[in-house]
Amino acid sequence: MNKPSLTTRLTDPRTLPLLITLGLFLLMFGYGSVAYRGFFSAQVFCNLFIDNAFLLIVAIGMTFVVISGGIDLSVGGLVAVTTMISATLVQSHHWPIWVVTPLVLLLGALFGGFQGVLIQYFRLQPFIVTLGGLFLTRGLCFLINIESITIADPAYTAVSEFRLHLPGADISANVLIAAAVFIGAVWLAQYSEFGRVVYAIGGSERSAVLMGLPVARTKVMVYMLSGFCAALGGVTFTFYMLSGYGLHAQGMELDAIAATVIGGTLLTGGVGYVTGTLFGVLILGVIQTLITFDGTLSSWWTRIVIGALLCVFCVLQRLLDSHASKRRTSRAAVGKTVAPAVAAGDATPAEMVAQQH
Amino acid sequence: MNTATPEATGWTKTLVRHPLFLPVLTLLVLLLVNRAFNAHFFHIENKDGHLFGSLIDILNRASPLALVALGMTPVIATRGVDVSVGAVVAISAATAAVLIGGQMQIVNGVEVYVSNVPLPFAIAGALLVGLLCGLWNGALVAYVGMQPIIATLILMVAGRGIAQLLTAGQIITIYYQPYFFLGAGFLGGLPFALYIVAAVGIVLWFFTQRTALGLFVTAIGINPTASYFAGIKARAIMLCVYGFSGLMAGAAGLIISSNVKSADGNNAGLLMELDAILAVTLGGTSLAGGRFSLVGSLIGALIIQTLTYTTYSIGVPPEANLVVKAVVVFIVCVVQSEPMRKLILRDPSLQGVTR
Amino acid sequence: MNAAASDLPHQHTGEAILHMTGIEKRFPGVHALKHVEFRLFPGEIHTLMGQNGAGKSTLIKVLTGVHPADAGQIMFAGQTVKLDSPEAAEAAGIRTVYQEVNLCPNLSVAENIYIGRFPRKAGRIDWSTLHENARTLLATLSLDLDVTRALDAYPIAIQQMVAIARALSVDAQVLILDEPTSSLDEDEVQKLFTLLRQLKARGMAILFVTHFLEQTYAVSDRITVLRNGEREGEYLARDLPRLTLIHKMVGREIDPDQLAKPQWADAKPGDTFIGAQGISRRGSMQALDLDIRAGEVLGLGGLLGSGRTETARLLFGVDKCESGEMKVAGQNTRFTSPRDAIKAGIGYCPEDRKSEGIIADLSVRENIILALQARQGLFRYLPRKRQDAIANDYIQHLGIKTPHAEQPIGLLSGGNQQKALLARWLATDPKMLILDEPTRGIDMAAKLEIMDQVLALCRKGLAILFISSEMSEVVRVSHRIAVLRDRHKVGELPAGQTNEHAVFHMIAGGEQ
Amino acid sequence: ADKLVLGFAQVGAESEWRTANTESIKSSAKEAGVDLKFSDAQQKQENQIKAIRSYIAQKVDVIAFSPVVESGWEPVLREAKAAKIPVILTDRAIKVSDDSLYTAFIGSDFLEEGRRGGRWLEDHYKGAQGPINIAELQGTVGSAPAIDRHNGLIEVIKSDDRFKIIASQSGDFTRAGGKQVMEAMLKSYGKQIQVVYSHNDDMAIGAIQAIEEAGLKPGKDIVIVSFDATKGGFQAMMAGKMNVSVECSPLLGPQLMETAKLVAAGKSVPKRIVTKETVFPMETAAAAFPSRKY
Ligand SMILES: Nc1ncnc2c1ncn2[C@@H]1O[C@H](COP(=O)(O)OP(=O)(O)OP(=O)(O)O)[C@@H](O)[C@H]1O
Ligand SMILES: Nc1ncnc2c1ncn2[C@@H]1O[C@H](COP(=O)(O)OP(=O)(O)OP(=O)(O)O)[C@@H](O)[C@H]1O
Ligand SMILES: [Mg+2]
Ligand SMILES: [Mg+2]
Repeated sequence: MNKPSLTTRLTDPRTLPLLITLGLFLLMFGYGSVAYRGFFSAQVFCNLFIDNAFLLIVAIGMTFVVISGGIDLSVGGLVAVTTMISATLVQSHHWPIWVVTPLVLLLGALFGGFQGVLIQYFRLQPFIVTLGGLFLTRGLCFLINIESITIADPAYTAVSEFRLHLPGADISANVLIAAAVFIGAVWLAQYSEFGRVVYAIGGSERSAVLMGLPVARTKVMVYMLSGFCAALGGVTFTFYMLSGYGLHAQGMELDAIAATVIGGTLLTGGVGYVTGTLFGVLILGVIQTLITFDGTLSSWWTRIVIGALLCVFCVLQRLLDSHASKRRTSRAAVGKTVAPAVAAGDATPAEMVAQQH
Repeated sequence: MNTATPEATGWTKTLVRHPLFLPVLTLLVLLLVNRAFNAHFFHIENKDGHLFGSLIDILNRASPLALVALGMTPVIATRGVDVSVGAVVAISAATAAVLIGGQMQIVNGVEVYVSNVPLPFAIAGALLVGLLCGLWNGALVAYVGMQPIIATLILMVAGRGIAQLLTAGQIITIYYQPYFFLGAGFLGGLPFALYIVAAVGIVLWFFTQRTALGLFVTAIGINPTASYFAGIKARAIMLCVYGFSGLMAGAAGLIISSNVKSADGNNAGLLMELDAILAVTLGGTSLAGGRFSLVGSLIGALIIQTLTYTTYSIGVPPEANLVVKAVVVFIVCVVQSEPMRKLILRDPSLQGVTR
Repeated sequence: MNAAASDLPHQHTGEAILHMTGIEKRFPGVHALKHVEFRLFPGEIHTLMGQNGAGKSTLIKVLTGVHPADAGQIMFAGQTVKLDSPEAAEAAGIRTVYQEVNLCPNLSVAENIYIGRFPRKAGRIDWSTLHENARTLLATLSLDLDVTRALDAYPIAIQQMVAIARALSVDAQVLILDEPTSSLDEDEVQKLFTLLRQLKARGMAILFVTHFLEQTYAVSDRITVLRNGEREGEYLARDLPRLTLIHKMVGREIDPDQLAKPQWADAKPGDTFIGAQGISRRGSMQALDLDIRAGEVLGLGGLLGSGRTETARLLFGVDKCESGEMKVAGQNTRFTSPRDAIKAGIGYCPEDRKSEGIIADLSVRENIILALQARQGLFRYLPRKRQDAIANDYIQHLGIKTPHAEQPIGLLSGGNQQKALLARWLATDPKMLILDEPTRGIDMAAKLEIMDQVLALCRKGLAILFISSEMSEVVRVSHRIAVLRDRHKVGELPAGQTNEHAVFHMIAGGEQ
Repeated sequence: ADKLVLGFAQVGAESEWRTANTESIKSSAKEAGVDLKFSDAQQKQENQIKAIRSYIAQKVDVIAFSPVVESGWEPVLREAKAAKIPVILTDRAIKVSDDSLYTAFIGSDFLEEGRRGGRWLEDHYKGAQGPINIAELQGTVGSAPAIDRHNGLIEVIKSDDRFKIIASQSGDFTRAGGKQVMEAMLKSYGKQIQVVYSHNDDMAIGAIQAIEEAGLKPGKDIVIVSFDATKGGFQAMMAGKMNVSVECSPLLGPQLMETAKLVAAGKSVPKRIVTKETVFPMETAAAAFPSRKY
């Protein structure tokens, strides 16, 4: 049986972008360490996680949506409305944290599911539906309260100020939550039926239907997952800011999409890794950190650099892709015939497989 | 069951099936809602040769969006999308402001407003920058082969940075009087911006009806490979289509900056891309490419502007503006959706309702 | 047309596992299934036959819940069922390989086979078992693939085999194969048939669709013929002579021998239209000499993957030649895009009609005038009257079956789409046509019509490059045949010496 | 010794006032020989928090920032305190439970500014008949200047029942926002509006455009009270379209550098440092204009 070598694995157009992202991250971090005093420290590295935990969580939800071939523009609004609802319930109604948190998570998932239903059953474009979702969630924030609400609840403050002391650095509760989400997402993508069906839908939705896969359910669930992640992102954002505000997380949907794409996920769907998204988020974080460490660059350079990075990555993906399709046409991969079919005897193929295990 | 050809069915059904039926209906409903709240809504008065009134106001305000939506329509028809238009609006506004100049000069104690470069150059410069942005997008899509949403996302992300780079992060105020004519001037009683929209509309109409552009764009949108095999210059057309979208965003940037008399890299044209895509979709053009409707996009832009106007004028708190917009988007999209249309058209008891 | 159940031939005494009655299905402008009855018994191979557009695929899709039926009843295993999605059909024990290869190109081979029922360990997908199972299963089809590679790394034929493997991966009560053999070579077909016979012996009910008479008679126990969406009848294969079967399918008399007769007695080729000298492209074609004259059909012979389509793409400028020279009508030429080729008077009907040929949502009219308009350019827009005239002319001339010229072409059946594509090129008044598999997935009568058209065009002085996997068709229409193997030309059979045996001999030539 | 390192997290570049503020800080840092680490949060609080956290990691000597909103600063300021880095607020205050989280606050007294605006109105309408209808264009919702300028006005006019605020909406401190809100207000209230009380000049300029487009004369038909006294505001006043602009100086760079140096040297500074400001009615505008720096 032919097994692919490590090098073919690594240069596979589906994994190569991931490696490049990783390499780029190391390069940027390395550059910062050399160029700026105090950059090379465990705390700066951990700050990347502390400051971007919520983005990571949101981007992970986005990754699933994008792999399924869709897009979710509502996440930023959903984060904001989550902070708003949490803050209102905690401050004005004095609900305890352990009631508020599950409630907002449920609401987020339900809202995602609602969008999923519109997309799946009414055959609407994800772009338009989630754009409506963005308007709706942002609008709802301002209906709840147009001002920012500070949370003074001791439980929230405690979580917010919780620090796990690692040697040389501290991490916040948000980082722990994000880590759990990350591990769960990797498991979901690689080891669960649901995850593989998401990839199948992204590869070819029509085929997935004809293969008898639960496409409708999975698609709705993907948007539910994204809604859930956005709400969880909102919860962590609430811990981060200790306030609820309708203008929180503005444009976060763009950051999440950018992180996903830089992480090697194709917006056409079907290809992508959760790990890639992690590094996408870290790259965005490291750019910001570099710019603050430099202290003389104007903030608009952040945008220009991210745009340039997106550009480089996408051109790269294109190049890899056309290279791969060239290789495809050269048909190096056509298998060779082995033992004749009769060798199977009377057993059906399915049984043969069953007998072996 | 209705499998009969359109000729065999009643005129109501033909009407209901017309792709522009819903957009027009939505617009009418919105206008009537306004009329219900404001008796003077349809009233147009003539003040020193200028027409004033709510309708004129809506038309005027909708014109930048209408331009961008017109530019976006062919892009969407080729199965693309241009999410960079908002950023291009900002870039073009910044260019115009920088070219015209943000400084007022005091000569002998009297303020005079001068332009750094002659006005036509400033306008051409801003349009050119818009066009270049569009061509950049088009080149990425047509020649590099990127997905449209990503190719234009690049400029969307970087564009506002570029606009701020141009203005060095400042909000540049424009003092040069003649420039204001573009966005706030009147010609023959009507706002000048309307003439720009009309001119663009006519040019586009000519290109889609009197040349094969409409056919080619639709063909590319439905099946790019097959179109290429049939000998259509698919890449060149895509390049032009994106270039045109950029140009229109540039024009909108001019109108907007002239209207607010300043260029703000951060806020000019904010969320414009979303509104434009929405306008095109509300007008009945599918984001999946193929058949498109220019008139539909214009109506879509009017719907969005009327909606904004409505929420302000009927006293919906501005906070609720976004919610109302979202609800209208959901309703229109759901009603327009294939399953819903089928349901409505198939069930005879519902036909009265939709008429 | 509704034969009473008692009219049906009986062989099996048991209950039908599947019994569809009174099935109705309409698409916009098309009545695809008219009160169709169909039954399937355990332990039989039942072939569904009919011309293009007869409704075979539609019947299958109604059965598996892809399209909801407008009316009718489905009995499965003795009970009335309502299968409203492929998912439900799979769950009920119906495995289907649809006409188009329907797998996910981005997933690995193993995943494509097992997705939906992955082996698990401790609640998670057990990847090593999965890969092991996939390899074992593929071995029964004599395939040794790297099952962890993405499916799109493999050619269409292999993908088709993987699709079949997926259907076999679980013991089902009913197995449906809609034209599984159209992209397989003889060897692979035989392997498939061996397997089908084994499955039949174990009591599985198999529904099979093909256009190949040989294959039908090789495996079928029973044949149901559809015509124009109606059930023409159900027959035991051994009781149904071939000629009768063809008559039933087309509703008129066709002599199958007609297919085999070479038609080239009266050919009078003119000057060389295209002359290629050593054209090649890395990874696609080795240096190739080819010349095609006006008024002749040059056939390309070769096996699957021998490079016929690549040759066509080089000649049409889809792929750029990396070396070699090409003369068109005596002039040195270099095509860098299909446009260049079209300007030189060449037309190309691609192998993959759906993705490279038709523009599905455009009308038949627009599809027909498209190439002409593209050549004329943006500004010389054909007036609508002229468009209508051209479209209606060809619809009539080529006998394209469509309700009207404004019907979206995607709603036509395969054969009619092919004819419309032919019309697209004829409208440009070409000097040469490249036809890659114009007869693939097309029924007998339509095949004959297309081939007749080819011959007629040739008589009018067109140069034609004809590609088909059916060697008999190539032999029938071609004046000369260039034979390819492994992406290079191994020889050429001159006029008068073309026959199937000679082609195969030449292909095999270098082997020993 | 080493140069003093100051990390400054700016709000953004949302108005002319803000750019003048940025300019002042940058140039006075250069003059004072301070190594300035400047970052611009693009009006996003999370960006400011990130920047502050990064300054802590960089171990700068002093952190200063101009908060986007009042709330939500506690965790990161606690980190700064733990790292023993003094924090100076500029321009806007914050709400914290623990005052020791920052060392000093340099900035205008917005409440006082609001009162000044109110007092000017009382002065202007001395002896006039009521009711006097005010339309208020608020700044970014939840920001300190918006809240205080509103409260300052209320404080002054609540004892005078001729004044009535008939409409109040946020224009987000931007020109476009001011214009849009003003248009809406003119639609719903029309000529009832006698006074526009705009929380900054940019919004006021937007409002002036809206008023002109509605066919009314700003400065005459509608009295315009505004804040900041930027160049744009002065031009409007000189053109007779704006009646008064209450100064709010963005030029706090020198004061900031001075304070930062004191703080870094461990000297004590007053907790509240108010910038020196005045009121510019339109009559004095032309005379004062040439000496304006922003
Ligand atoms: N989704 C669809 N929408 C509209 N019409 C359709 C659709 N699918 C099939 N048809 C029409 O229904 C008829 C039957 O098509 P079907 O695909 O079942 O034929 P078939 O017998 O499988 O032919 P072939 O041998 O070419 O595969 C044709 O006229 C076809 O144009
Ligand atoms: N894995 C693949 N993915 C995409 N296209 C492929 C793949 N494998 C082969 N093809 C394409 O399929 C076509 C058929 O290949 P080729 O031209 O070599 O064979 P052929 O002699 O025309 O045989 P046939 O047409 O019968 O397959 C070619 O255009 C080739 O590029
Ligand atoms: Mg079929
Ligand atoms: Mg081929």
